[in-house]
Amino acid sequence: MTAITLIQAINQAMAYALKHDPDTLVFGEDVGHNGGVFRATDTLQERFGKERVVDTPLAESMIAGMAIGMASYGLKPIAEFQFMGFIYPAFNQIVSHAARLRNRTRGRLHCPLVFRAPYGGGIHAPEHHSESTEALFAHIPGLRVVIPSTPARAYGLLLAAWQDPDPVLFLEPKRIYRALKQEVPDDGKALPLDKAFLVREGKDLTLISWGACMQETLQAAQSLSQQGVESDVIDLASISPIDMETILNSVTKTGRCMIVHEAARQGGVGADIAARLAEEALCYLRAPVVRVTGYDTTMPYMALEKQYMPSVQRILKHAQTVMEFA
Amino acid sequence: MTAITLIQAINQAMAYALKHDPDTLVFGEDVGHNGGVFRATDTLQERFGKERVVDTPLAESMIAGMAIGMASYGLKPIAEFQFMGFIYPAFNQIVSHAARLRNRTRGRLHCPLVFRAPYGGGIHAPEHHSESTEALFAHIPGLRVVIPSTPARAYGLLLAAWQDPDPVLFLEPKRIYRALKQEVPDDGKALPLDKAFLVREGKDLTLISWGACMQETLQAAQSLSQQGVESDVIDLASISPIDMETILNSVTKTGRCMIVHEAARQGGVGADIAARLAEEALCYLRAPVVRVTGYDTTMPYMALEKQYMPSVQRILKHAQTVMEFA
Amino acid sequence: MITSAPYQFSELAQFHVHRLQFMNEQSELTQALPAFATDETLLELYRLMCFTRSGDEKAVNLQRTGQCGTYPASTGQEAISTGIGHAMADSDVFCPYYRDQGTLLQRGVRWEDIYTYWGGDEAGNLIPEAVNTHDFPVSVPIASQFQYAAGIAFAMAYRGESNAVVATGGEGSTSEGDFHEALNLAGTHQLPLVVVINNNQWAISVPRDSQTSSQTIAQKGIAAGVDCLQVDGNDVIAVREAVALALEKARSKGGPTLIEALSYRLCDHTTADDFSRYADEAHLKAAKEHEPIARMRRYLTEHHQWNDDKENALLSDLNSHVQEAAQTYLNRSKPKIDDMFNHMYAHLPKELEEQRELAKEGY
Amino acid sequence: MITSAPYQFSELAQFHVHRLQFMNEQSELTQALPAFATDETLLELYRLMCFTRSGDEKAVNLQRTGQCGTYPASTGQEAISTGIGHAMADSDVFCPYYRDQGTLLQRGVRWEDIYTYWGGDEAGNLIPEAVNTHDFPVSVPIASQFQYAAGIAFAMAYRGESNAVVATGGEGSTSEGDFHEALNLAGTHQLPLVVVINNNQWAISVPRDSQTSSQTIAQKGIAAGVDCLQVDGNDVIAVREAVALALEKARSKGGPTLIEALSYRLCDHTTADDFSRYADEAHLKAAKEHEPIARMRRYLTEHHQWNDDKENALLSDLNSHVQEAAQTYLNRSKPKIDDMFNHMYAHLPKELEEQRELAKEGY
Ligand SMILES: Cc1ncc(C[n+]2csc(CCOP(=O)(O)OP(=O)(O)O)c2C)c(N)n1
Ligand SMILES: Cc1ncc(C[n+]2csc(CCOP(=O)(O)OP(=O)(O)O)c2C)c(N)n1
Ligand SMILES: [Mg+2]
Ligand SMILES: [Mg+2]
Repeated sequence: MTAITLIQAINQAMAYALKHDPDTLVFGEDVGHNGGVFRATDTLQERFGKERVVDTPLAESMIAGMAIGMASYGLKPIAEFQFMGFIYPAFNQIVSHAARLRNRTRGRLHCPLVFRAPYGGGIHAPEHHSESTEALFAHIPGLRVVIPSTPARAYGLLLAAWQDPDPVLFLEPKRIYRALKQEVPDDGKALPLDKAFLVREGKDLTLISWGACMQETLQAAQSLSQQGVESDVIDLASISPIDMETILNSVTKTGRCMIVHEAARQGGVGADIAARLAEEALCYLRAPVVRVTGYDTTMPYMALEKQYMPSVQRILKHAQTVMEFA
Repeated sequence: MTAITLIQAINQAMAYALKHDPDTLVFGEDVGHNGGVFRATDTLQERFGKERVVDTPLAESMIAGMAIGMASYGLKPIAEFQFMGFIYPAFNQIVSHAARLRNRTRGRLHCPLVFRAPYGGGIHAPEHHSESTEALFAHIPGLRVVIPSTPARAYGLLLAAWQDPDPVLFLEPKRIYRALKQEVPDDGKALPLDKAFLVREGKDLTLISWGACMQETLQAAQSLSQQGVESDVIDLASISPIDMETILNSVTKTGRCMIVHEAARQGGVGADIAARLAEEALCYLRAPVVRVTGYDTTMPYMALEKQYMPSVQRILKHAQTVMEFA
Repeated sequence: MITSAPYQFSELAQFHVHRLQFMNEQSELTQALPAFATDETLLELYRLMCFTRSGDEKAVNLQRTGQCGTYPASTGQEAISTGIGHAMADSDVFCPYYRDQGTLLQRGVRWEDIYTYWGGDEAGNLIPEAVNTHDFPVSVPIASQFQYAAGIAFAMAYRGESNAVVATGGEGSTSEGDFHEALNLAGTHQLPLVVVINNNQWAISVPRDSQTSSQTIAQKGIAAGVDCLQVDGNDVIAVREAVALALEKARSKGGPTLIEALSYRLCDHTTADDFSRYADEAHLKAAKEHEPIARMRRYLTEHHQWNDDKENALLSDLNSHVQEAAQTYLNRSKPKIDDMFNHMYAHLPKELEEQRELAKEGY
Repeated sequence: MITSAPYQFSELAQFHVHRLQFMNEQSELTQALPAFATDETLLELYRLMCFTRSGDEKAVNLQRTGQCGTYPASTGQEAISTGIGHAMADSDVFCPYYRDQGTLLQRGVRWEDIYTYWGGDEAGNLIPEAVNTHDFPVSVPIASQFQYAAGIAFAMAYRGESNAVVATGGEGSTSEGDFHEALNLAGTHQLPLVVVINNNQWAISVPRDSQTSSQTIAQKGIAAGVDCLQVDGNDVIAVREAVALALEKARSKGGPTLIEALSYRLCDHTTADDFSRYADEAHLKAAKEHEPIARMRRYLTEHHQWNDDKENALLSDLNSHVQEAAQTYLNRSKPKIDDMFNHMYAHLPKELEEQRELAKEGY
């Protein structure tokens, strides 16, 4: 088996879905012949036909509504938003309908759909192409939000999202689309949707992150280890609901916790985790819960994006504060 | 001077703005002859003319964009969204343009505008008419979010929003539109925009809330006082930016903090406050930071809305846990 | 017009917007009736319109007496929803807005369901007797329904089915982008979608002329390359036939249609509104003379021996039906705190299970 | 068509969509030139189109050598942006999309500003030499610009000014709701707004026919009751004149206009795109023969003694200008971490001040 990238794993998962379920359709802007602007849907139209892999007109609210209608009627739509920065025109459809249809009809209608969107900075893209606003969706009950950080998790979580009977927003860390390779068997096996992954174990510190920031977080953990600080590293993966059990298990052990994400700090998902710790693990906390995040500014254009995103150095600087706290 | 309600204070502030500044316009759906579905703009069209108080076509994205264009050109638009539940079609304009124009142009263009919207439950309204999603906007850098809780604060904060050179989302707690009366001199005096209000003082507990929930919070504080527990009660008012100074001053004194809001807990503004406390006041915390909030479900239709919103009893039940924690 | 400049402009395209009517405001036939319009059917349409009005009246009454929430009646516009419902097949899917009671009643929605919904309980959307379980509940966010309606139509086309979707909205909804995006998708993929716009000439207090400067609402289809038509929305026969034609076309892969049904709102926007604040008295008076129920009654009286006795019998029958529905609604057990949680997800996340338990304990 | 049913339909409205052209693809005049088209002006328009192409080429080159970010060239469509810019007065306001370099250059935006912007620095939007400081920067979220453009037009009308707003977009942008909402506002309030759609027949890889089934893009104005016209978008004279006519009409309270400028994209969508993956070779070849610069060059050669020497002199002049701009851009100091914070608010909140200090300290 050859090792594949995260985006290839996403492609593989969609191909699996298309192959095994005639009710599955993939659509969005440029996903057809062009295979998506990042090639996530590369060759899918060729292999599964124009009826099943469809270029839509340029309208995100329409793409979302289209998916909702299809899902309610029994299809399994996988819809792509070209960039997370362009999901906002669809906000109303996602928040007012996708997330609410099951509850609104007391279970009569539902929305088994997947909304995919590449998100995050670091690829030198123009304005609005580097957003990380997962927190906006994590505040919407009825919606699941999932972010993979490795090829294997991308494959398994996308299949899980596809199998799930409820709407899932699947955000893809485009900065690492091609950064890592893994062997990912095309076995159709889904990973659980509402579980975090403990990807490194240590007794001194809990580091929580997701998506592309897992790279810097893991590097920081390694550096810390060289300094004698051993970290639990958690890939949150399921941004909503949050797997607090895994987090609490770790933090009640380590007593120290840092959360790393690219989104702005205020209102970011890190706030939720920290707040839960302040409520449910206060007595275990031996140091302030520190969030290393994007600043509370607009994501800057590419010339400053590196300064905006949490770097290994920034994580380590904060880690020092956390570890020295007594 | 006769005492006026919160909605009358809002009307008075807009009339003041219209009277003193020919560049000020008020517009939205039904704000003209009808005076708004809640009568916030009552008589304004009559008094200031059809050119300045304008009924728009039914399109929220357009209303927002209209305001942005006007503001960039030197006018002072005050735009109404009929209900917060219908603000989502405008999300893209607000997030991608209003909040970003100043930074995008390094100060060349800016957006001195006010977006008003009634928010919150408790008036027995249909679906989508009772939302409290202020947290979505508090996560957007470049935007100010303000919520008044009394007639005087509604008047002073709306004028402040109007005078501010940046975009302000002004959310109106419609449940208490007519619940309280105060004498509010029409003196054009603005309150500071990024300050919380300490509205009751006590040494044992800090209660933080905003909007309509201030009612239940104050009632709970009174009950607690009868039980010998004296509370600092903070009306946050400025949802973004958050006045952490006022909060930290209180919590470092009391060591116990509860946050009360109507929005869902996950991703709510309470998470931010608790997270900041976990980072900046950990050593002062003598009990878990507890959030009494809406559940992480869709805001239910009116038959269940009372059960969804934080009641005095719920606050008191949680307060007991917080106070008994040792 | 920009083409009044002194240059040669070549003509690229031409569009015509037409109107369909069978019975005018004097209850005279303006052309031969379509085949469906047998005596029996006309009586049935009349009954359905009256049923709609009875149920609306009861709802308003329930609201006024504190037994129901805000309610949007459809007084004066019963021909539109009645005509739509009558034209639809069970296998078609309906995506309503909030002023479609006349259609809902033909889709298996009972008055007690309608009251339950507007009474503030999601259970009103369960519709145990639905003729098609894929029918959507009312869409409250204006114009959003057109998008998922197009999605359903896409699904039908994908599956090669020969049914269609009907979605409705008010003329105000045509100002929202969602309306145009959905029509454009339907046009591009020639989807089996019929959009019917209830042009009641008001969007709450905003008159039609402040909503748009287009000469007709129908012509908005031209932007999307979608076939369009205006019908006399107070002529239930015209509405019924236009929707039937559009559905037939849609089912036979002829693509989408936009229908403007021109009528007039003869009631408050909802029970939370006060029409008298902004009503145009002259218009309102004129409009009352065009309203669909009186028009049909006059016709039936003149041509089908309808009379006061029959009328009274019908109304009292409808009325008792509606009373019974109201009673059933009032007797329903109220939703419980569990209901808030139980349908949020197919598999309730552990986090929410815990919250549900706490909520039941009063936390 | 629904009107093919065997009923009488009355006609309510009729619409005609026209096209304007002065010079065809063989560089022949199809009608007498408008008054503005003096020898001098034609040469100036030619120069501006060539300047646009030179600067675009340099930008692509900078990107390919890692010195600039993703860049959207306008190759083949220079007549559109050039014509727009030439028709506008300084007092008009421009709300561009990202393929309007030919207009920007006439609005006081320098190539170095354009490079700075696409190089990833917001300072590129400062435009120190702007002819109108109210001009907007590029709108990246498709179609959103039409809304604030209508807002500016509203402000102008409110103030009784006699200027107008020009907003642009691609044909793909007409599928977004924002486009329709803005046109509808402009129609309803008869705002001084001119919308020009650059129909280059592709939205990235999506061909025009998969975007919409409307016969023309121009006809989308009919939905909003907005006057509309198609122009030959490879004929800079037609673009210039149509925009001028629309602006004149707008300034004299004649309301908004929608102009479709029909052209063809002869380059990758942006430097991040690969046209060859989806290009239609036959179309592309045909389109190349219609392109605006060659067309004008042929005309100037035949009628105005244009020749290779003049051409070479012009290109080398433009080229050195562009090189200089590139150098100025490359020499600019890079933005600093402060810049991220300094323009978020007029008065930086205390919270953000603290963050800025921490950021500078590496936290
Ligand atoms: C997106 C959105 N904006 C605003 C509202 C509030 N609202 C409810 S009905 C209405 C007017 C609708 O008018 P129209 O579409 O003509 O339908 P009608 O009620 O006249 O049948 C408005 C503004 C809403 N429900 N949804
Ligand atoms: C709201 C939004 N959705 C998607 C995109 C990504 N995108 C950038 S350009 C483009 C195609 C635009 O095509 P068109 O409007 O025809 O303009 P052209 O680029 O052809 O000039 C797309 C989909 C975006 N910028 N904004
Ligand atoms: Mg209406
Ligand atoms: Mg294009």
